[in-house]
Formats: sequence, structure tokens, C-alpha cells
Amino acid sequence: MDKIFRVNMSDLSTKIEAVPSAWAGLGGRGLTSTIVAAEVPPTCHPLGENNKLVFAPGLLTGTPAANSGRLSAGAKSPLTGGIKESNAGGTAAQMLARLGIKALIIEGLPKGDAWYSLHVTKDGVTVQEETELLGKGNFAVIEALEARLGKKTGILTIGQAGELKMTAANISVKDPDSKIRSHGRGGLGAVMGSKRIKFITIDDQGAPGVKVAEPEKFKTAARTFAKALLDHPVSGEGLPTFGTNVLVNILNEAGGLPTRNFTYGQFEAHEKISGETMHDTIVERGGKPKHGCHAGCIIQCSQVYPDKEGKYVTSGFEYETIWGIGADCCVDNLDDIAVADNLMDDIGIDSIETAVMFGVAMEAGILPWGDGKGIIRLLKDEIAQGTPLGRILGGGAGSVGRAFGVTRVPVVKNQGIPAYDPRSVKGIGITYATSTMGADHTSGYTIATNILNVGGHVDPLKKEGQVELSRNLQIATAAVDSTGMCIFVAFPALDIPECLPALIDMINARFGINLTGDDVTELGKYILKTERQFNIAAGITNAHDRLPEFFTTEPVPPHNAVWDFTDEEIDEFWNF
Amino acid sequence: MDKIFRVNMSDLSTKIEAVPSAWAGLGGRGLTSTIVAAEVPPTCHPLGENNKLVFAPGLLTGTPAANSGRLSAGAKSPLTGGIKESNAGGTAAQMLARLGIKALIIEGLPKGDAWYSLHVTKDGVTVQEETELLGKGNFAVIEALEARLGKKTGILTIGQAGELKMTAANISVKDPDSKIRSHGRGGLGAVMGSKRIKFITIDDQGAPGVKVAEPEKFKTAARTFAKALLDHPVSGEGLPTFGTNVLVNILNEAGGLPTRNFTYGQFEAHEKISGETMHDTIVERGGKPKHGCHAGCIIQCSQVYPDKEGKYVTSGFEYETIWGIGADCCVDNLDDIAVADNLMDDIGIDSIETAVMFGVAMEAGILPWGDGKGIIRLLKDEIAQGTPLGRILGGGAGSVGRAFGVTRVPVVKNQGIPAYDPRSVKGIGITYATSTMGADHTSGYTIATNILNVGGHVDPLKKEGQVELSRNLQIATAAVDSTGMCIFVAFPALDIPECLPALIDMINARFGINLTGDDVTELGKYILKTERQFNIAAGITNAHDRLPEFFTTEPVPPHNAVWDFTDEEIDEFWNF
Amino acid sequence: MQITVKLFATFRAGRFAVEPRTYPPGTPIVEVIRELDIPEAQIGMIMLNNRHAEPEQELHEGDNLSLFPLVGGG
Amino acid sequence: MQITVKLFATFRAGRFAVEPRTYPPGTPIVEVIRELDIPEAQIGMIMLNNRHAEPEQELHEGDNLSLFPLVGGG
Repeated sequence: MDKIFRVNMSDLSTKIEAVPSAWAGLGGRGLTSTIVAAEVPPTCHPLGENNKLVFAPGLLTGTPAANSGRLSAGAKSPLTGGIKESNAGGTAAQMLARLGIKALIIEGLPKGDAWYSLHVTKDGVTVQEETELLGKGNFAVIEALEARLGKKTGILTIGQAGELKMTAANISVKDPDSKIRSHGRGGLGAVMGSKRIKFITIDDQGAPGVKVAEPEKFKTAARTFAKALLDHPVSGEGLPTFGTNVLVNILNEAGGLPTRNFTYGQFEAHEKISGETMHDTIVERGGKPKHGCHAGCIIQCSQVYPDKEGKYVTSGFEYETIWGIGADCCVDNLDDIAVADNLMDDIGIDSIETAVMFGVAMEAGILPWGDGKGIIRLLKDEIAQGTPLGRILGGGAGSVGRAFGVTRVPVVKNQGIPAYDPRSVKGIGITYATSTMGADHTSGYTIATNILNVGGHVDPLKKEGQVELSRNLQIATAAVDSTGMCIFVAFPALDIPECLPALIDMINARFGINLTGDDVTELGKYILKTERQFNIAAGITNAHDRLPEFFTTEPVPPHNAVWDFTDEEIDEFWNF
Repeated sequence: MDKIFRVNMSDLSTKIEAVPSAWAGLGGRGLTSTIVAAEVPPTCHPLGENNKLVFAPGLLTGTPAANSGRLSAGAKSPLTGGIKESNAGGTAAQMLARLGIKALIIEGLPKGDAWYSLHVTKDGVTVQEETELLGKGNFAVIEALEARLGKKTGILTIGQAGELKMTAANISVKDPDSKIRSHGRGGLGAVMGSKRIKFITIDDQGAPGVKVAEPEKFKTAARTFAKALLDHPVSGEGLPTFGTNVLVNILNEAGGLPTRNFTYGQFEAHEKISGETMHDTIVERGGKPKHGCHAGCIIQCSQVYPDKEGKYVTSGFEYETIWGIGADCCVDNLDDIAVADNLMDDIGIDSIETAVMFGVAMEAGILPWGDGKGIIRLLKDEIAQGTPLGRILGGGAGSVGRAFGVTRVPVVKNQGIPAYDPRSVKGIGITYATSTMGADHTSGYTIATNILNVGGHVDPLKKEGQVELSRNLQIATAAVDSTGMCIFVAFPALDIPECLPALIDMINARFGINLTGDDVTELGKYILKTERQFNIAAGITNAHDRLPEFFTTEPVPPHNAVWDFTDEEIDEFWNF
Repeated sequence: MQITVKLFATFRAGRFAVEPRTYPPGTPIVEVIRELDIPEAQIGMIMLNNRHAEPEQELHEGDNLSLFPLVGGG
Repeated sequence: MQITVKLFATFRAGRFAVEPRTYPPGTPIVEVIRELDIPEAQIGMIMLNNRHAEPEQELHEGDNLSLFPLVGGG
């Protein structure tokens, strides 16, 4: 039987609880958002004793289903002030699932100044004081803990940014190569830091494992599902070859690649930071062009990027990071971007928020456009050290905008807008505006249909159809985020008819139930509405479902498009 | 005929316009809020081209009515994100009124990097480029401008804080002694800085002056009004003798003097920073215990505070500043507080927001409790210089709280909570929560009735009657803020029956109209509703009419009171 | 019984700021005011042990009594 | 007429990244695809002058034509 593991940091007590029946059918985002909505007062201080940090593997995590190893983390966000779910790969999700841990809930705040670690085993959670690894970066933490507890240990950790409670701090998850995947967005690392937990280790020895109710049915569905993933050109070929960074040239061509802090839609040096160039560079230097973020990933969109001497620089080197440090900051040196990526992983700071932030910082005159070495220096000498400038930068794009009086600050609900200009790709603008998470491309990835011709085509430059597109995708994504699946299963799911039914069949076979496609849609709607209700109670209303003013007044070349949705058109989103 | 003077900084053009009939009966806060609500898009960036900065003298300003020389300034606030009206003494209001300028509206943003000044005369406004006085503090600006344009010149200016667009920046107004009064709250100095206006000079030569429609009736009413001010012990004796700082000992005795960043309700060293001590010190050193902020002020609550050698240190040395740098930061040296007060005037930064901020900064560990010299150093070396730390501090209490992850941050709508603990003086908590301005004691000063037994008595420690008290005072205050009157006329108005009718008679005689007491109440209601409507459209709703969480969870000694109003009880405020 | 009496603002002139004083048990506040020769009409606010009080209230051993003229600020 | 043709991702293998190329007036996009020996089924996205286009569309002097296989990311 699955259990809830609960830790109260106020008295350092731990409990194992039965799963309430209302939570039994939930996993991943559906479960973390339900728990946060049920147990966290929406108006509480995100870094105070009433916030809770919740981890939950997905409904299929721990089964042999391909790409099902994602972990959801949830809390009230110190960045947006609203609810937050952020999911990541790595090894922790499958270990928690095999241990029968439906959710790990961390609540309360320690009284004194001591720091702690949590250790999770089949018998429960133990809380220990931690001194040795304070102030250390994530890579050092992982290295030390593997030496301390063994190579197989699962690890969730925060870097200096989380210890400093910076609102761009993330939570890092050890991946199969002892590198890092991240619960990146929304400042969840600051929540963990506020609870004075430096890391969480997981030992799954003696784990009961995940029982599948109908093994044969599961096997058949899993095979169909995996075939769909491998058959689709995006998940089967494009992503493993070029990684997500294949998008640089595509968005540049479409005029939707935000450049120089969202001033232009194209970057002159796009080719130098493109997926094609990156692929050739990795191959030439003897790196790995493909790599999975968790066991059972068959898409392998990740990669290992080495330097000129063939030495490891970074992995999980994503389009959004490369776009942000690259085009948005006008940095045309992929090696500099790779070093910055690795530093952000080590410091434990969201590479999207931080990349968007550097664009605003350049606009503010803190460093010159294109200064990749300057970015590296600021990460090391300011952010990691928690200097006053580092704290401004570590607060993300909105923080820099406020401190320096910048008006071109691309954020929604104070969260940085990622790598797709909402003026020239209008569907994603609806997602940025309406997402319960603040600006978040993954919550309703209209790029698929606006740009990539996946799931049909909706003209990115016209308003028609965008609200409906974003709504359908956000509902579907909320459901997929509950399964433990990587969001990239959406590419085959949108194009290959057998894919989604196979996914539902796997859930049914796992639990011995009979969900239909409609049930899954209803789950997605329930999640969005639950999250939205939390946000409204926290004071985030329609008036915050808006893009920053400059998108409506500054046309972006080459299409010279502006953001032209009326408030009423945007608010139609919630009409479901 | 009164006119609207309008300046467009986008093209540096100026215009003189007739007063629209809808604005004819308005002045001061009623007029600035009406103009901001009518012309500023609520969702605009406060430092962007669509915000407008509006100045308006009150309905009685420029007449011989006692204490009628206050100037209102309005805009969308970069601190709160909502509408802002802040009023101040000084010489500008009466000069503008005599020039027949009903309002000065400044809109747009200059394109380049140049800075400007405005010069206002009877013929209109001229815009000039300014280079000499950039980066200078307010005292140097005033000195230079008097040398440049003559001693009688009216001056509105911003210091370094406003140039740096810090959200705690104020707008300074030259007073009759060439010292400074401030449009303190809400960051209006940053709005002026965003428009790249270093200062505004006023020359009232050839001004037509204010015509009174019924001079005899006016004279009679003015005499009755002045007599009420002089007869009431608060305005006639207490304020001129001890200044507003008489409150330190009173609030300390009532257990409502927020101490050590709102941890306690009493300050051990209260006597050392009290109004009584201040009065004796000023007299002993040969300073001036009483002093008016504008010509025609008969209350004279201000003073000139000298150092041990009898040299000028500061004037307009207010309770809220002394409380904030004093009790809230545990600084027990009045001389240090006086130096800090003068520096805040010079830098042009709100002395309430900044005082509250330093309490949070001490909580964050930026400097030790009680370190008055450290406060002076941070003002000079960090805030005035615009260092990264200075920018965090210059953003006010909320800014420091966010940058350093502090949870005890006394702000409402991101504006610092002043000198009265809302747990032990509950009426003022309702004002903090519901004011359209963010936490603002002046917008509905329940201290009068909760503590001072003026206008009756409502027990400060009980919830009963507080919402109604705050509502009535906020309505009345909005109306008084429209007359150009100093808010301290409220003390006699609450106790002496002839006072308020005389005030209304003066307005009627001035314009040849027949307002009743009900009309004045309706004006107050209209102003509050207009401001609230702006805020709602800007995304500030009931959910933001709340005090920070810690007031509900941390009891404050000596009464161990908590903030215990339900959301529904607070929301009753708007039921009118 | 022993009472701590505190005077504020103009009440201090010719009197004191804080003084421990002795009164017979059951003395009402108004007696203290009279004894100190403060005209009752000038009393703005009475605080007894940090709470507002009325002149008729009786004092008890160890009480803290604070007397203020009608003053204000803000 | 002169056309700038850009190829992306796997289409570059054995071909080119960018090339100015000459075609008779009125050539449709599909002709270029055939000429480059790209299987039509592999075409994921066509962009003509930064806008999505269909294979049948005719090209004009100075056009920028970009051809992508079906790829994605995010």
C-alpha cells in the first residue's frame, strides 16, 4: 500500500500516514497541487512556517512504462506568490515510487539556526543535523553524499541559491550519471532553504516496488506506447540527435526568437548557438549527443557537452537556457553558455529565470550585451556568494527590473518569460498569461501547433484559435504531468492515434481501473481549477493574467507584431 | 480662470488647457486621483510612458485660510502598483494656486538619456535640459536654484533616490526656510525620475492670485476655523510644543510602539527619543521648538533640531521617523536619528518607508540592532551611491524582505507599516489593510480615537467599532485631503462643533457654492471608490486588503495581542 | 500601597516624570490627579497598566499610572 | 530568379546549410524539395520569408525558403 511520508521541521518529527481516499487516484502534479491547495493557506508567507514542500512521483513512475520517471514538486511559490508545480527527471522519482511513497510532505520551520538533512528509506524519514555540506554547490554535495552513502543513493539538494532563499533557486535532482536535473521554476529551492534542509537522500533498499494490477494488459500498452515514441520523428529522431536546441534556428526563422531582452525576434548569430552547431561540436569533441535524464527514457533529448579538450562541461543543455544566455543576452559563444549552464546547476538556480534575468540586467547596464564571460563572473562572484548584487540577480528578472527601474521586464506573475516571443507566436502568449504557474512554456506548449506543425497548425501570427489551443494543451498537460511522463510524449500523442489510448491503458492496467479519455480530460480540468482557486485566494486574479505592457506597445521585428489580445479574449481561457 | 498645465515629456511639449467641468469642483487628492483614474491605464508600468505625475493644490490653497497650503501629488505608485496620493507642505502649493494652476500634469517619457527641468510661470511651463545638478542631493539643488533664480523660487525636486528610480524615492518641496517637506510615500520620486525631471521651479510673479467669491463670509468662517485650531489642546498647545514626537511615550505606554521590527510593543529607551526629551534638547541647544511647514500654518508642529554646538541638523523631525529609526531599529540616540532624518531629506527618500526598511534590514542581519551610525553609513555610502545594496535598501521594506528571504516584513500592498502596531491598536490595522494607498496611517488616523481620546474613544484592543471608525475617518480624510488642509485640522474638527462647518463655509465662500456636510462626505466616498476602482483594475483586490501573516501568528507584548480580524470583517469596510 | 506615577508632556513642568508614590488602599485615580494639582479638565488620557482608564477607577498595589494632557500627532 | 534556400537539422547531411540558388520564375516550393532529393514525407515545416508556407506556393525573386524536418523541443 502506498503511504504519505510527512516531516514536520518545527519539531523535527516524522510520520507515515495512510493515503486519504481522495488522493488515491492522483499522482505527480495532480497530487502535489491537491495537497498544497488542501493544506497551505493561500495567503501565507512562502518562506514561513505555513508553507509546505511536497514531492510526488507520477501515477506510472516506477513501472516499466517508457519515460515515466518524472518527479513533481509543489509548494506556494516565493517567486509568483501562487501555487507552483515543477517537475524534473533524475533518479529520485522512481526510488520514491518503488518505496511506495505516494507523496513526501515537508512542513513547518526549525526554530534555531541549524541546518538539516532528510534521509528516506522504506522505514520512514530520519532528520539529521547537517554542517559539512553547507555553502557547497550541488556537484560537491552529490560527490560527498555518494562517498558517504554509496553510489546508488538518490539525492535532492539545494545549492547556495537555495540556502540564501533566492526566489530563483531550484531543487536539484541527481540523474543516472550523478549529474543534475532540476525542479527549476518558481523558487522551490528557496522553500527548501527556508525549511533549512540542505539535501534529501533516498535509499530504496528493500523497497516493495510498484505492483501492476494487470501485467499483461500493461505490457501490451507499454509496447504500443514505446513504439509511438520511437516512430514519431520528433521524439524518435529529432530530439535524440539535436536535443531541444534544434529550436534556435526554427524560432529564429519564424521571427519568434526573443533577442536582446525581447527587443528583436531574430538573433544574427543564431547559427553559432544552434542545435545543429551544438551537435557537430559535441560529436567532434567526443561528447555524447544523446543522453536520458532518467532510467527508462527512450527519447534521450539530453546530451553531454565537452570542452575543446573533451572534458565534461555540462549536460541537460537545453534550448531555453541556450536561447536565454545566448540570443536574449546576445552571447554568441556556445562554450560560454555551457559553462554558465553548469554553474547554474551547481549554484542551484533556475536556468530559465536566470537567463531571462541576465537580459534584464544587461538592459539595466549591469553588464554589456554579449558579455558571456561577465555572466560567468556574476554567477560565481555575486550570486553564489550572496553579495547584495547577487541577491538582486538571484531574485530573477522581476527583481532586477524593480531594483534598477527597468520597464522592459518580460515576466508574468513575476516569473520570467521563456524562449518564444508571444507577439510573433501568439498561442504561447495565451499560455504565459493564463498559466497558474506564471509564464511557463511547458504548461501549454502551443509551439507544437503554432510552429512545428505537430497536432495540426494554428497560424502563430493570428489571434484565431489560440485561446482554444492553449486551453486544450494546458488541460492535457496538467493530466500528463500527473502520470510521471516526460512532457515530450505530447509530440507523438498529438500525431499518432494509438499513443494516448496506450498511455491511458497503462494507467488502467497499473491500478486495475477503467479511465476513459474523458476522465483524463476531467482530471486536467480539475487540476487547473484547483490551482487557479488557490491563486485567486492568494490574490492572483484575471488582472494578473496579462502580459507586460511593453508587448502591447513595442512591435517586434521581423513581423513587427504586437500583443493584441483584449482582456476579454484572454479571460475566455477560463471558460471551461 | 483656473487652468490645467500639461507637459508631455515624450516630445517636450507643453499646453495650457481649460479645466473640464467634471474637475471644476475638485482639488488636492480628489483632483489628482480623478485625473490618474481617468488618464492612466491601471495596468501600465509605473515607470513607463503611460504613467502620469499630477500635482494639484487644494480647494482652499492660496486663500488666507489657516493651514491650507498643502500640495497633492498623484500617480500610479511604483511601490504599491496601485494609485497614489501623497500630500506635503512647503511653498509650492500656494504659488501654483495663486498662478491659477488647478493641476500640473506630466506625461510621457523622453526618448534619450538627457535630463530636464520644468519652469512654471504664469505664462506656462518651459522644459529645459539640465546637467549641472544631476546626482546632487536636494539641499544642494535648492541652494543652487535659489542662486540661479532667486530666493523666492518655488522648488519641487528629487534627490539621488529619485534619479535612481528607487521605489522609496520621494519628491521634496522647498519650505519657507529653504528646507524640505516631502511627498513621501509610494515612490513618486521614482515616477518623476522616470520622466527624467530633476526639478520643477515655480515663479509666481504676476500671478493673478486666488479670488474669493464671497469675501465677508469667508473672513468670518476663516476666523472661526482659526480659533478652533488654536483652542484645541492638540493643535493649539501639544503639537507646537512637542511636535508629533509627543507620541513616542504615549504609544510606548499603550504597548503599541512597534519595536525591533515589530517584535515588541514597547521600547526600553523610549524616554531618550521622546517628544519631551526632544523639546528639552532643542530648547537647551537654542533650536526652534516650533516651526510651520507652509505660510499660514498656525499649528507649527515642526521644529528645528540643532546639534550640541547649536548647528542646524534637521527640521520637520516627525514621530514616524523617530519611531522607525529609533524604536523599530532599537536606536536610542536622538542625534543619530536627526542626522539620518536630514540625510533622508537630502537623498530624497521616504523617511517612513526607509525607517521600516532598516528594521527589516537589521532582521536580515545587514547591520546590528541599534546601530544608528550604521544607518547613517548605509544612507550615505550605499543608498545615495546607488550601489547594489543601496538599490535593495532603496526599494523599501518589501524589497529587503524579498532579497534576504525575511518573513517578518511589515508591509501592506508592499508599503511599509508605520509607527502604530495594528495588533495592539486595532483600528489602525483596518486602515493599513484597507487604505487604497497601502499601509498609511494618515489615510484614516484611528489613533485619535483609539489612543488619544479625540473624537470619543474606541478600545484599541477590541475589534468592536474599528471598521466603522476607520471607514468614517478614511472618508473624512479623503475629503480633507482635497481642501489643501493639513490633516491635523482633524483634531479640532473631531472635538469642536464649529470647526467643520467653518471649513465647509470657507469652501462655499471661496467658490460661491452651497456644499453641505453630506456633500463633503459624498466627496470622500467618491474619492475612495475612484481610487479603489483603479486598484482593482490594476489587480489589487480584497485579497490584498490584508496584513502580513506574522501579525496573526506572533503575539506582541505587553498585551500579547494578535491581529484577529477575519477576512469578512475586514471586507465590511467597503460596504458603503 | 505603592504606585508608580508617570507624567507626560506639559504635566511634567514643575512636577516629575516618574515617581514611586504611596497612597492608601482603594485610592481612585482622580485623587492622584487632585493631589498633583492637575486641573481635571486638562487630563487627556489616563493609562493604568498600559490600558485606558477612567478617573473613578481604584488603584491597587504595584499599579502603573500614566497621565497625559490632550496631545496628538501623527 | 534567385532564391536563398536554407536547410536545417538532418536535411543538411550531404547537402548544405544556406545556398543562393536559381530557379525559373513561378517555380513552386515542391520543385525545390524534389530537386534537393528530400522525401516529401520528411518535410515537417516550410518557412517562406519567415512565414509558414505550403509546398504548392510559388516562389518569387529574392525569396528566402527554409526547409525543416519534423523536429521539436521545448
